[in-house]
Amino acid sequence: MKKLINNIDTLLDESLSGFAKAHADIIQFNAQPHFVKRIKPTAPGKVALISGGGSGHEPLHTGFVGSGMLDAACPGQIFTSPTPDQMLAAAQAVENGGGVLFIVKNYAGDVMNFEIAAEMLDCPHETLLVSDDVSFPKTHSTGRRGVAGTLIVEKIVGAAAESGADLATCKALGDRVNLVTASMGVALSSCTVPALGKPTFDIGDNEIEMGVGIHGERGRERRAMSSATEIVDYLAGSIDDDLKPQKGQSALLHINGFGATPLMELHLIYELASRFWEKRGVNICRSLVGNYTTSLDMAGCSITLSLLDDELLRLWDAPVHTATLRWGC
Amino acid sequence: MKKLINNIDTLLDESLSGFAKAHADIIQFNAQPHFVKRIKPTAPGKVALISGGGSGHEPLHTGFVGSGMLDAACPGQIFTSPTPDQMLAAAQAVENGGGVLFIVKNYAGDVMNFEIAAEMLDCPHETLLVSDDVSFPKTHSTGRRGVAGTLIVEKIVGAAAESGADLATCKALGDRVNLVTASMGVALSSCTVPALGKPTFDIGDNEIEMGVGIHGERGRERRAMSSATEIVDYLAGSIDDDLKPQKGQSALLHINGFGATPLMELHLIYELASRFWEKRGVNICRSLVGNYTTSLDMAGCSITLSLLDDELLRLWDAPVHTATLRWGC
Amino acid sequence: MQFVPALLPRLIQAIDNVIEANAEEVTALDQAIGDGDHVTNLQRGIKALTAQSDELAAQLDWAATWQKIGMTMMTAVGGASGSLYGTLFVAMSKAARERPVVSGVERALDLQTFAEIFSSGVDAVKLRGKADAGEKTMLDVLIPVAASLRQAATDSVALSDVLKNVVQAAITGMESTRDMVATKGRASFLEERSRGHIDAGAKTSQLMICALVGVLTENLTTPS
Amino acid sequence: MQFVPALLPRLIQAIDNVIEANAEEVTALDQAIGDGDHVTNLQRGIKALTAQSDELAAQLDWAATWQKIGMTMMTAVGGASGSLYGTLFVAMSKAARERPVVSGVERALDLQTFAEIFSSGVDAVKLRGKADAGEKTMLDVLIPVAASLRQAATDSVALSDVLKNVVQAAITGMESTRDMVATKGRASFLEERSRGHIDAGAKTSQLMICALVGVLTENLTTPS
Ligand SMILES: Nc1ncnc2c1ncn2[C@@H]1O[C@H](COP(=O)(O)OP(=O)(O)O)[C@@H](O)[C@H]1O
Ligand SMILES: Nc1ncnc2c1ncn2[C@@H]1O[C@H](COP(=O)(O)OP(=O)(O)O)[C@@H](O)[C@H]1O
Ligand SMILES: [Mg+2]
Ligand SMILES: [Mg+2]
Ligand SMILES: [Mg+2]
Ligand SMILES: [Mg+2]
Repeated sequence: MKKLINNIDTLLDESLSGFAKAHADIIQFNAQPHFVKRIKPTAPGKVALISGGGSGHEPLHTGFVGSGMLDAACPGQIFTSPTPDQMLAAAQAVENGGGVLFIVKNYAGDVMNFEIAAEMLDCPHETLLVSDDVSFPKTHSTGRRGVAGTLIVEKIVGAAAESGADLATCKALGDRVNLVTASMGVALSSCTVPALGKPTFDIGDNEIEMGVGIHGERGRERRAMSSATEIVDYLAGSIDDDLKPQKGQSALLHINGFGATPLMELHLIYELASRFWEKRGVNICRSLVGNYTTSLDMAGCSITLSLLDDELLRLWDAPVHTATLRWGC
Repeated sequence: MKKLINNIDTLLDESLSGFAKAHADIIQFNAQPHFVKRIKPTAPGKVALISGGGSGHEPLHTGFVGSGMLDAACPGQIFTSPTPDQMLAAAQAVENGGGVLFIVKNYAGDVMNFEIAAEMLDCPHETLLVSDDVSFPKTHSTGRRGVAGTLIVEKIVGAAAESGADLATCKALGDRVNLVTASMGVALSSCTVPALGKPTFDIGDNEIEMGVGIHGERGRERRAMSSATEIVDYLAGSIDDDLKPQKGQSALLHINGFGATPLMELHLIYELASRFWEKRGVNICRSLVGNYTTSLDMAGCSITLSLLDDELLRLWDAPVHTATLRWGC
Repeated sequence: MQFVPALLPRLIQAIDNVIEANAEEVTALDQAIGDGDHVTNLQRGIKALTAQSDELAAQLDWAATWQKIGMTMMTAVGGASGSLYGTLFVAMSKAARERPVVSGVERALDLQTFAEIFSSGVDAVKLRGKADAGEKTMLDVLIPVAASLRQAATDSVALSDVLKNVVQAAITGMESTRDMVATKGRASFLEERSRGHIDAGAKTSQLMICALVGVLTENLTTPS
Repeated sequence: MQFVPALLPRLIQAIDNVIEANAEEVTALDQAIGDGDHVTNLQRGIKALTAQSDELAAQLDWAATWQKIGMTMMTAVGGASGSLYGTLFVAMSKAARERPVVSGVERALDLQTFAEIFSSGVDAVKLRGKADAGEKTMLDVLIPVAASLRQAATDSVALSDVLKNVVQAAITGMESTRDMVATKGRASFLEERSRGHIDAGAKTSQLMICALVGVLTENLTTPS
């Protein structure tokens, strides 16, 4: 394993501190406990949106802190949920009279740590669970995982919160977006967690892992490597089965790289996935292609389809100014 | 080699067509010959900025086509310079009475192909050679290579052209930015060109290639793997020796990932590099961290420092709306 | 029984040693069916506890001690195991506060009180994790250990035998996870593929419990 | 001499074969000190030429033929070699246009005219590449081949010997690049490390020239 780091123990702090310096115009990093919050004061009564999760998925979530999206993000250790004290400190720093909405990817560690924080919070609060990964049935014993669709929830709810929606509205809106958003990923290689120094899983030269999770947790099944078209048919097919989009339905298509996949390949996947849905009469009218919800240096990608009605499209299009997503300002 | 592709021959077209679909609001893709141009008509008399180069460096250059930056980009085959017919067709499509400025990374193939196009062009034109890679002395037999600094030249000249600067002014401005911009990269792994199916170079588990080029051409020297601080000292030291920034000088610091390096590491490198120059009294007042000038799936990064005076800062900050860089609108 | 807070530095040291000694093996388990960070997570907690071990040894009562341990685990460990160990100790603290725990200089605990308090902690873990025995988690160790403590308390077994039973319950519970299909935690995504591997969290629970018992047993035979 | 455009399909086929047969070896050369795409680049050009070979065989004169070949190479190959081969043929076309080239049905070229035209092409390559002999490029083959053609034309050697000399010049030139330090093209960035490898572009120039000579020699002995 070769990594551009000094040592395992300082990696996260040095990186977060670099992130904070590079984006000092929008965000601020609190080192003890770790959280990133936006700088510009929000309107009084605005619902405070706080997300978080293990590190190693950058730019998620820190890259989405800023006006029109998150108020704060709590980065945990690499692939390890953040802790309740981070969430409480972040809430204290950004709560502004409108209550707190925690946006949590459905993973046991994240859910439990945010739950503890919520129990300790003494202001109005709600928790929004994102569970967009269709690799598993809805009936899976722990529910579905929250993956690349999370940023869509964060963007849309962020826009609503910015324009004055109250806590209950934000929570309901987030649940609605989660329901119309479905994702599934494929890994061509494993990631390597720096502290471990070797790949999380072994995978043959001619194998891929279908339905992989964003920590390199193995997914639905191991398959033989195949063409991009076959891979897209598998992933998009699973998503389509789940969302069952109507003809004429408008949608956002998000191709997410896991970290080591060239943009050229991601655009190729976008091409194939948009053909897949165009053939089925879906109107792909918004796109997002790039590395947004990564798994360190894993090769592979996920496909996310999000069925957006006019209201949701308007919220997606609303101005956003974060380290990673920026438009309309 | 595992890649998300159908086959080598259709890879580039499928990818460009996906890129075009994903960004249909800003750009348009011409398939025969290959070029990408912006959609919105420009002001009559605006200088047309055209860049191009081998594919495999995405988002460079196609991702920088749009208002405030390039008018067109000509993607070649993977790691292979585009051909004069592409440049001529692009020029014909976007020339609007202000002449054409070719922005070319200093690599033999690119230089010669753009030169042929320039000879055939029958409107006023200039060629801007970018040569920011300080891995080699200025006296190198082919001059220095053009690497990650290219986008800075494109952004700044793009802003000037948008605001009405004429051809000679754009050319002079670009030369000026090129002179105050210096880059150097390090590879931790080789890239794998799809058509070849195996890594371009072998590199040991404990080795790095200092001064690597963006096609995986080996660079200044092979060294033993070392800490991020030592690597930054080496790269930033070479850049600093070249630019010799004054105390108090303001600068843009750009950390560019080659494709397979997690953002977490890039931010860590940003932290170390900004400390390096802060210690020397340089005022790092603009930042850009991410995968912008990639080498397919190579692991590693480059550091670019660009010394920007008030005029250049203003042009850097001017609105830009491309697939990759967007602000102010 | 000499189970007093003064023992804490030795207990923490023992846990540190046993996790260190088994780090590679446990990491391999978490890599096989999880994400491989379990040892690193725990070690962050153990390091934080070690830094506080003198303070902990001087705590006024068990409730405060457990509260401090719980908060330390909760803030230092992260991940699933951090929230669960945090929950375990915070709940034990709560249970202790609700009970007439022996106070004073020695603050020794009688077995029955401890068994009840520990069981309350394990119940809180079940609630937090929405999990029970048989789901291939640390609960497959914690639940039988709590049961064996309660059993011993009612049967008034000799303390040395209690400790032996606890070790046996922990090891059996840990071993039992091997053939289970995980239905909670990260390993649940592997479904049938999770079978055949011991759960990392069960393994470390067992290791830590056995290490604690080791210190207590030593203390029993050669009281400090 | 039967060097007429009608031969072009066979010449193109011969080039295709020789590049295909040596693809792996040449790719390894370009990977060693370049970026590994040289064969793929050339093959795109050869494929485009093949698609046009009937058309080419029917061209009206050499100037038009070379112009077409040049433009095809220039638009299909890309990279350094595409611009250079494009330049070579476009310049040969230009030189042909400036000369009273034999026209008519046969449009056969005499050796001296061809030697002069080819030399003009090579000069254009030197200009385009800002390069000369000794820089470890295709010019280390093209320059000696041009010289050997010019020499033969003045000495009026037998055509079969001319062809042998050309082959010798090409091979010697190609071999000479092995010990050079590259000062042009991508390999120049390797500086001293470029020594010890044959230049890929020199190798393919040699291979293609030898393949052309092969067809011509065959044609000499068994005229079509
Ligand atoms: N819902 C749950 N209930 C009980 N224990 C759980 C639950 N989820 C996970 N665990 C335990 O936590 C262990 C994993 O801990 P750790 O690796 O530190 O966290 P993470 O899974 O977040 O990476 C598992 O091996 C399992 O024993
Ligand atoms: N300036 C130059 N003059 C002459 N030949 C050159 C020059 N630069 C490169 N070459 C030749 O081109 C070859 C490389 O061609 P190719 O691999 O197709 O292009 P690229 O170098 O752009 O990848 C080199 O091996 C060398 O023979
Ligand atoms: Mg984890
Ligand atoms: Mg090339
Ligand atoms: Mg784990
Ligand atoms: Mg090449």
